[in-house]
Amino acid sequence: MTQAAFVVLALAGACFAYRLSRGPSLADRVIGLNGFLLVGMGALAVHAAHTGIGSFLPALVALALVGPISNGMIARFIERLGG
Amino acid sequence: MSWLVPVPIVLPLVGAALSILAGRSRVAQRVISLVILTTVVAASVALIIVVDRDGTIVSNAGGWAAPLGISLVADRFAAVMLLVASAMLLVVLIYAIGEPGAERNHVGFQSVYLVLAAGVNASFLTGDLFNLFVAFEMMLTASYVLLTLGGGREQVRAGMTYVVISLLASTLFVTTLALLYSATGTVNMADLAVRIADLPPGVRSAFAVLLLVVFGIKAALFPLFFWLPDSYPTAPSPITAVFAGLLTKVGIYAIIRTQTLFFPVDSRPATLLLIIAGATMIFGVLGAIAQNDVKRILSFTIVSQIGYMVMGLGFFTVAGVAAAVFSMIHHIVVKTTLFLSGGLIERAGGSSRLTRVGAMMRDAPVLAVLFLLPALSLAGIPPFSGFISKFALVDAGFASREYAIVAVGLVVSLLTLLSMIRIWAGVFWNPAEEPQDPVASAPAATGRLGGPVFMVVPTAFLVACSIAIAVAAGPIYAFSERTAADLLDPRAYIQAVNAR
Amino acid sequence: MIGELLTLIGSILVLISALGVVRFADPLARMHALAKASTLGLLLILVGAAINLSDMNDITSVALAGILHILTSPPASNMVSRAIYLERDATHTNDVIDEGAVTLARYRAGGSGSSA
Amino acid sequence: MRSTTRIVWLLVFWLLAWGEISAANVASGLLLGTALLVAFPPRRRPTRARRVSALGTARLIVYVIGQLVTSNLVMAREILSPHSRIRSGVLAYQVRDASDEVLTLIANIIALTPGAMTVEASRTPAVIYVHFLFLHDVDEARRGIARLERLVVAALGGPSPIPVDASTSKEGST
Amino acid sequence: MLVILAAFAVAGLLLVVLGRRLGPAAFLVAAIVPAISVVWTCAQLGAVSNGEVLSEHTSWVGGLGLSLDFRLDAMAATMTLIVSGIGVLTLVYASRYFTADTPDLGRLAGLLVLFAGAMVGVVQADHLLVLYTCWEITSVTSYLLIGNRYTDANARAAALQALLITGAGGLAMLGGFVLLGHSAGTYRLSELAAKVPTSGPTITIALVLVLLGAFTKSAQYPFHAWLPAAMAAPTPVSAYLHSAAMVKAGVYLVARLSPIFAGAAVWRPSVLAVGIVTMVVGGLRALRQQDLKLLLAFGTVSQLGFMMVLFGAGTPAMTTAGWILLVAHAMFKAALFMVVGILDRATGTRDLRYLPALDRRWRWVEVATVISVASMAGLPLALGFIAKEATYEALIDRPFAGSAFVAAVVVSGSMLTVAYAIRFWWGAFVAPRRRVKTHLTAVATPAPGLLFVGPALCLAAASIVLGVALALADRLGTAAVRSLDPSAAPVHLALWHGLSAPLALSAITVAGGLILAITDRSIQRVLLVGSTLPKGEAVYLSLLRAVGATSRRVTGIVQNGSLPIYSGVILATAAILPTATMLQKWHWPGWPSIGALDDAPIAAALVVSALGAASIRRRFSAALFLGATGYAMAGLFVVYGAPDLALTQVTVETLSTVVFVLVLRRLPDRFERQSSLQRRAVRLGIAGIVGVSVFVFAIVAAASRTATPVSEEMISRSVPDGHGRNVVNVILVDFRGLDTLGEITVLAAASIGAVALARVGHRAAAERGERDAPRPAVDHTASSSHTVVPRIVFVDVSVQVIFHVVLMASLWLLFAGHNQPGGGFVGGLLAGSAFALRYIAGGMAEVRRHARFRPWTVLGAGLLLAAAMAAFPIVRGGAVLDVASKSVTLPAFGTIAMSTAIVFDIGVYLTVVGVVLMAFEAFGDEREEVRA
Amino acid sequence: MTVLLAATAAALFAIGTYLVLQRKLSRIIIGIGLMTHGANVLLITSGRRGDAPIIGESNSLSDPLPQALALTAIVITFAVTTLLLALAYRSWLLTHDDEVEDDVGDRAVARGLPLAEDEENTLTTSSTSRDSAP
Ligand code: NA
Ligand code: NA
Repeated sequence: MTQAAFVVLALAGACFAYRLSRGPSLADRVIGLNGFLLVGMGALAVHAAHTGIGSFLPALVALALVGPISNGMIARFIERLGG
Repeated sequence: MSWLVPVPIVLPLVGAALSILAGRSRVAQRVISLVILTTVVAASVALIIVVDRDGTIVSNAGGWAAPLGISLVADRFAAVMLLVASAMLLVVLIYAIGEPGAERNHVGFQSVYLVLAAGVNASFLTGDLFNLFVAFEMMLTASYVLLTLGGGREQVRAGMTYVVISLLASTLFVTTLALLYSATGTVNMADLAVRIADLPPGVRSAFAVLLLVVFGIKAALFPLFFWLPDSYPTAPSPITAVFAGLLTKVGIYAIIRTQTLFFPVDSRPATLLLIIAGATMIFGVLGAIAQNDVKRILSFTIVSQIGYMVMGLGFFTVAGVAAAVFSMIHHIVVKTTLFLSGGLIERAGGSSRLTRVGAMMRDAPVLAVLFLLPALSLAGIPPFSGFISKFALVDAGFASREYAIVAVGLVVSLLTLLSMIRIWAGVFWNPAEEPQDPVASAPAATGRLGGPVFMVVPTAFLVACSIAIAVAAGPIYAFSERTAADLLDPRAYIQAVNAR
Repeated sequence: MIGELLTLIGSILVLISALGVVRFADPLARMHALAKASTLGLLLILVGAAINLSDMNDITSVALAGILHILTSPPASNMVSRAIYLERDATHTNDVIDEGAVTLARYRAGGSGSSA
Repeated sequence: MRSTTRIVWLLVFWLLAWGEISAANVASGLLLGTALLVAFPPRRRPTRARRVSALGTARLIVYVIGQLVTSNLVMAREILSPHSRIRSGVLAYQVRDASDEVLTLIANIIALTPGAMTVEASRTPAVIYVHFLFLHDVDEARRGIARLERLVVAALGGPSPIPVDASTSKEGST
Repeated sequence: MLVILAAFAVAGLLLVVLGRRLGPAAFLVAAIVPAISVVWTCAQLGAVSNGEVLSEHTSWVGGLGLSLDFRLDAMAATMTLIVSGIGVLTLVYASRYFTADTPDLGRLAGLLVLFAGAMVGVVQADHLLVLYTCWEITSVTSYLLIGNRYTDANARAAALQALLITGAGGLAMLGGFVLLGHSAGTYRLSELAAKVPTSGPTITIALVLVLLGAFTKSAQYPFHAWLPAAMAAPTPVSAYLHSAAMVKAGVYLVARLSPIFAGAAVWRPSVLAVGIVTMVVGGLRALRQQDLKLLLAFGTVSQLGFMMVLFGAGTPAMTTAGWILLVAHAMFKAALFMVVGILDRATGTRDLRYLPALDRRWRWVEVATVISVASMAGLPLALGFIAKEATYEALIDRPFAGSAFVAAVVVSGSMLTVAYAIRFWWGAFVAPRRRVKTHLTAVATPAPGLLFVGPALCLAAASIVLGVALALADRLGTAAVRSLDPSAAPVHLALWHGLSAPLALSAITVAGGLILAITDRSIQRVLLVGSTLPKGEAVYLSLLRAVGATSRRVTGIVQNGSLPIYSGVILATAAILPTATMLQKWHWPGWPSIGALDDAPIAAALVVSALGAASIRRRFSAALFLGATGYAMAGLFVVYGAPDLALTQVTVETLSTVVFVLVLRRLPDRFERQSSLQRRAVRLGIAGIVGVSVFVFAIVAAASRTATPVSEEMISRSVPDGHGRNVVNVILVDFRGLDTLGEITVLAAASIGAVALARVGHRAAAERGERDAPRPAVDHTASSSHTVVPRIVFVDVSVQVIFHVVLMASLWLLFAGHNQPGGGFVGGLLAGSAFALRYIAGGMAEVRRHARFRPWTVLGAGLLLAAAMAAFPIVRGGAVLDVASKSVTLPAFGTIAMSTAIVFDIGVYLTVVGVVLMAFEAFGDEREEVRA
Repeated sequence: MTVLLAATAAALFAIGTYLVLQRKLSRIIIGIGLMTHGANVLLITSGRRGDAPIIGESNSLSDPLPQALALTAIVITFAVTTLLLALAYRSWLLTHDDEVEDDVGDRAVARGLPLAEDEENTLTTSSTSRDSAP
């Protein structure tokens, strides 16, 4: 089942990557990148559960903390730039 | 005495930190830098005496013996480079302080300068290839900052070229480190020396060339040097002086160190080195002749002079490497001096373009002397140190029966003379042809010395140093020979590092 | 087992939202779709992982990540939505109603003090 | 929030991070939390002290989880089905308890649930602008927000008279 | 000898530096040292004439066989006397030649002394390289002397020409010397004869190179052009350098080496050929000159060729003749130059067509002229006559193959000498008087004073005295010739050789010269032959131009100023050279495994996002793609088992995005220009080469691994010795703490640079106010000068809540780092992110309000902490960065391990926080600066 | 090292190279970033693959040394990239572009501007005038 979760997450990642590369607006790319990050967080959690090793959980915590920061910055940026 | 070894690295860093904290007081910053760099010079003197007497000293950072930790290794080569470099850094600092210029007043200047010092010193002392990368980065990052501190248009353009090329070189360095670790499982240099010998011959030779290219960018070898003449001349003179004197030499140092330490005779790229040396000399000096600006001419001659050092290495004989080491010592001092003189010229004439200044013989005879002596030395005119260096190379070349490269070297020295004479004639004899650039700074009042006392005196001191190198050429060359013997037989180095 | 199942369900939710991000036509709609992945999907995965993990420290770490995520991700997605909304071309939206049009107009006119 | 609340909150976080309740962890957490609050004092606003209600909070959480599940189902159907039910629009909603905390909590909870998204908020007047994806019934949508507001205010211990204070209104932009 | 040379050097330098105030008297002061040299040499004459040799040796660079070897034998003594003696006379003459208002006489006098010293060094050197050293010093000083009147473009050009030609010859000579030294095993001139082989290709090449040096220095055809050009120098300089001293250096060298190498196949033919051509060409050109000084210059060229012939033959008799000519030429030529200078000073011209007639007060000048001219022409009673006689006598015996031809040419050349000698005297004194008779334009030209004429008269007198009282020079001459060639017979200088063949030849010579002089105008057409020969100037000029043009063309191509091309060359070199080297000893280790399935999505993500970054034509989106690549890298770190890396990568990537946003928001979003297809093809080509070589290298390098990595030991010692379970962190703060120290230094320096660059415009304003010290953290005035960022309620409040949490998390990562993923870096980056949150909420004003400390302070404190932790153990006598650990057991808390490593890591943490704050300081302000 | 990862590193290098050879500094920065990623792929794969190198969690630990080295390299690249961005920013302030311009001095030489000094001309004139035919 874990393997299936990985595959599903990989597919989701591919979808987000599609949005990231196609855009068309900067906001769309931000959405894609954001989704990409979420898939990463999910994969980290699944990985930890799968191996039983918690070494990567600090990275998960850090991602939860800093991921929104780039979002916020870019949002401020879009606000100035438009689209 | 092993406690002395890390001092030239750590002390400037403590100084840099203090300097950042002392940002509100320029005086305090200057005192910090002067005290720190003077101490480092003293430490370097002590080191070179001890190393020459007792042999290589190893200090393991953190107390972790190689290959676990980072070994700092002071052998003759490192010690002599350290001494010359730290002396230059101190003298140029005095010059920079003596120049009443706005850029050097930036709150960050002193601290970044100390970082540069630490990086240069660490590059010489480290016995670990990855730490060498870090040392390079310290030195380079500081140099990026110093180069662009003024933020002028030319500086920004030059800074782009310089930073981008340096970054490429750094990326290649990391890549090489990755590949080396992949192949050997270590980054300790003494350890690498042992393990590289076990690699297949093709891989070994390839790594030799790869390292040559990586450091060749920093050292400004053909065809990797183009960035240098575009970037160095835009910095303020004391900065260019340090760059010219030290940074390329750190690259050459790394080339000599790695080629002699890592690679057994059969995988050293001797012929390639000689070809590169010839091309570097020729293209460098042709570039110098084609230029019209004091700093640009001097920058191109850096390149051609680097060719001489590579040529010495390319012989892979004691005589050749000794000549290369002697050349490095000579060139660091003389090139620094020339750029300092060039700075004085620019200050007194209001420009460094040959067409905009002229007939300065009358108003600034002191500068004429301060320029002419190192210029003649650079061109290898006896009895100056440049002649000893040139003769040592020629001698080594004939002993190795490499007549072609020697001939190139001799012709290039004549062309070097021509380029120096073009500066001399353009600045001190010819009348100025173009009117002063109205935007550029007007010629500064120079006084009897041709410049502020604290700029002229350090320059004069370096001129005296370069003459002293010629007078004391006997012992210095003997030292270079001992250094070369050490380098070509690295067993002592490896043993010293691995002695737990 | 239950942990793995939750993980899988969460992953599928993430995938569905990813499909939405691909399918939806305008950025705000895509933003809505993303919110799905970022909330329930990820939380289910985290819960599933927490169930599967044995070390207490690891479980608390996962919990922490979840709490922090709930705490930090809404304001960020609000900001992105806000940016999209404020910068989009008001005349070309599919919205049936836009009570914020006035605000929008004022913002565009620089009444908010923005220097954009 | 009061300083003590903040310190406790930071301590909880600290203990979760270390994953172990020990004397050393509690002591260090208290120490560092206090140090942080002293070094970086939060800006004090002249807001009335609230008494957070445990029951209200629980009810709010249950409501949010319910919303989360239902809205996710709606969204999944929309994504997976070939026909689009999207009928989007922006509503402006005047919040009665115009404190920053309430406003923020409402805005953030709306963000958590797919189908609705805060796109702008202003302090004076206390209005939030919400973008709905399935705006088939405007009044129903407004009622949804109002319900949320009530739950939030109950959880935070309101309602309270709105203290109109100069500094806040000056800083509020939109 | 060394003492006297040092005296020359010191006196010269002192005069250059301090002689400014002395005026013309500087020359008299300058004459002291050469006078001492003369006196000293005279004192040695007795011994030297007996064949004794004085020598001195001082070591210089032992390792290179360089030592300061000097010797004084009779030949050296002769030359020293000429150089110093004429030096004294020239300096005395110069003190009258220059008027007091001429600037920089001290420098001129000093340079002359330096030059004289170097010249004495050349003749006394017993070491080839010492000789070379002095030789080059004469070149340089002559450059400065010729160009002394630097306002004159001719002077500058002539100086350069002299320097380049003699410099080039000098370098050839250096090569030749080193080859000789290597063949002989010694650089000692006095030992060379015994040790050097005289045949073989090496020796041939060496000799050719040495001769090149000698020919250029002694102005032999076709290298002679610099000498006439050098007449732009002040006349005293010409009188000295270009008659008596410098130009003799090449002749002297040939004289020294001839007896050793005359047997070598290359030596005699080349020296004789060059000497003969020079003699004739010089003579022909001299006949065509109107400028007296140029006439003398070409005469000198001719005479130097003559001397080359004499010394180059290498037979004892010819050498003897050469020695006499050497002495005679020094005297008459120096005297004649002085005369020209006197005329020039008094009349303002040197052109023999315009010289005015001179009255009786000028008779002493004319006497000196007549005697010197007679000596030059080889008329009886003068020393020059004896030289010529000796030559003819030496040649009549046909000592070597082709000597008859040589004799014929020497006779013709000497006729030319007679002719231009007459032309000189006639043109300077007789013709003007005749013009006066017809045109009545006599001008009363004031006669020169005693010190002005004296030196020329002295030299003329010496020409006669030595010519008549030959015995004076007999012993010295014998000894000198024998010091060159021990097999030489004693020299017997005689005024009268009897009615012999030489006398007849002398008579023919004089007669022929007279005829040439009389038929001057009618044979000009014949003389044009001289000017149709390829000219040295032309060769020199075209060479110089070629060098200039080549340098510009080559540099224009190579150094084209374009960064993409530089990068392309560097990358292509870095890819091709090593790979090609590897291919030379090619050994393919075989393919490794294809790869793990886990990696595939990550690899795909990496490549896709990288491609996106490359293909998108919008700045910010490209940055986003780079960010995506970074996050994918973090994924790779996860599957490879590198949690610290993953953690660092995501935080760094986030902050990078923040910085990108801060900077890119100012730049236009779209890239405009699309480059040509061709350029893109080149780029793709280089990219492909780089990719392929990376691929090959990666596989080959990995397959070459045999040894176990050093990290095994790190793993095993991490817990017991490093006191940490997280090996990576133990490496970073302990095993390889020095790397980390360097790395935070890089961070600090880069952030300082960023602030400096981004805030250039602010500095001027700051300078006025608070001397550009970094602005204080709480700056309430700042917000007024910056645009207020629109506040968003929900962001404000959320940030209020999250801010401390993020800081707390950063502290957790900092302190937990030693045992789990984390550490100072990540902690610092996370703390920095907390301030990024503040920035998002309220811009720079908000960051400044909450940062509490100046970024500089945080940065400095962090760096200081880390550096002090590194330095402190040294003070205690340990190694740098030596970590001290101590376990403390407290009641209720258990055992707590305290380690200085954590203090170091706190330093790292603070530095990183400082760096992030500095980045905001640099890029954070909303207001766009004025264009600087 | 696997073929897949070697190819990934190669691709990152190639794409980075393509970007570095352009004129806009922002593209160059991104190109260098990609190349650094490629170098880090090589670095991380130069050591053994395994579980996180934290003692006590597993028996097959990955090689920690390349990780430490890569970490240092990542942070250094971040620092220098920041500085490069500052350069781009400054360039924009000065020229309203971040294009890397060609070196002025080099272009002047390439265009063949004459040497300013009068050495050559002087030599030409003086040598012809000197040897005047009578
Ligand atoms: Na350099
Ligand atoms: Na000039």
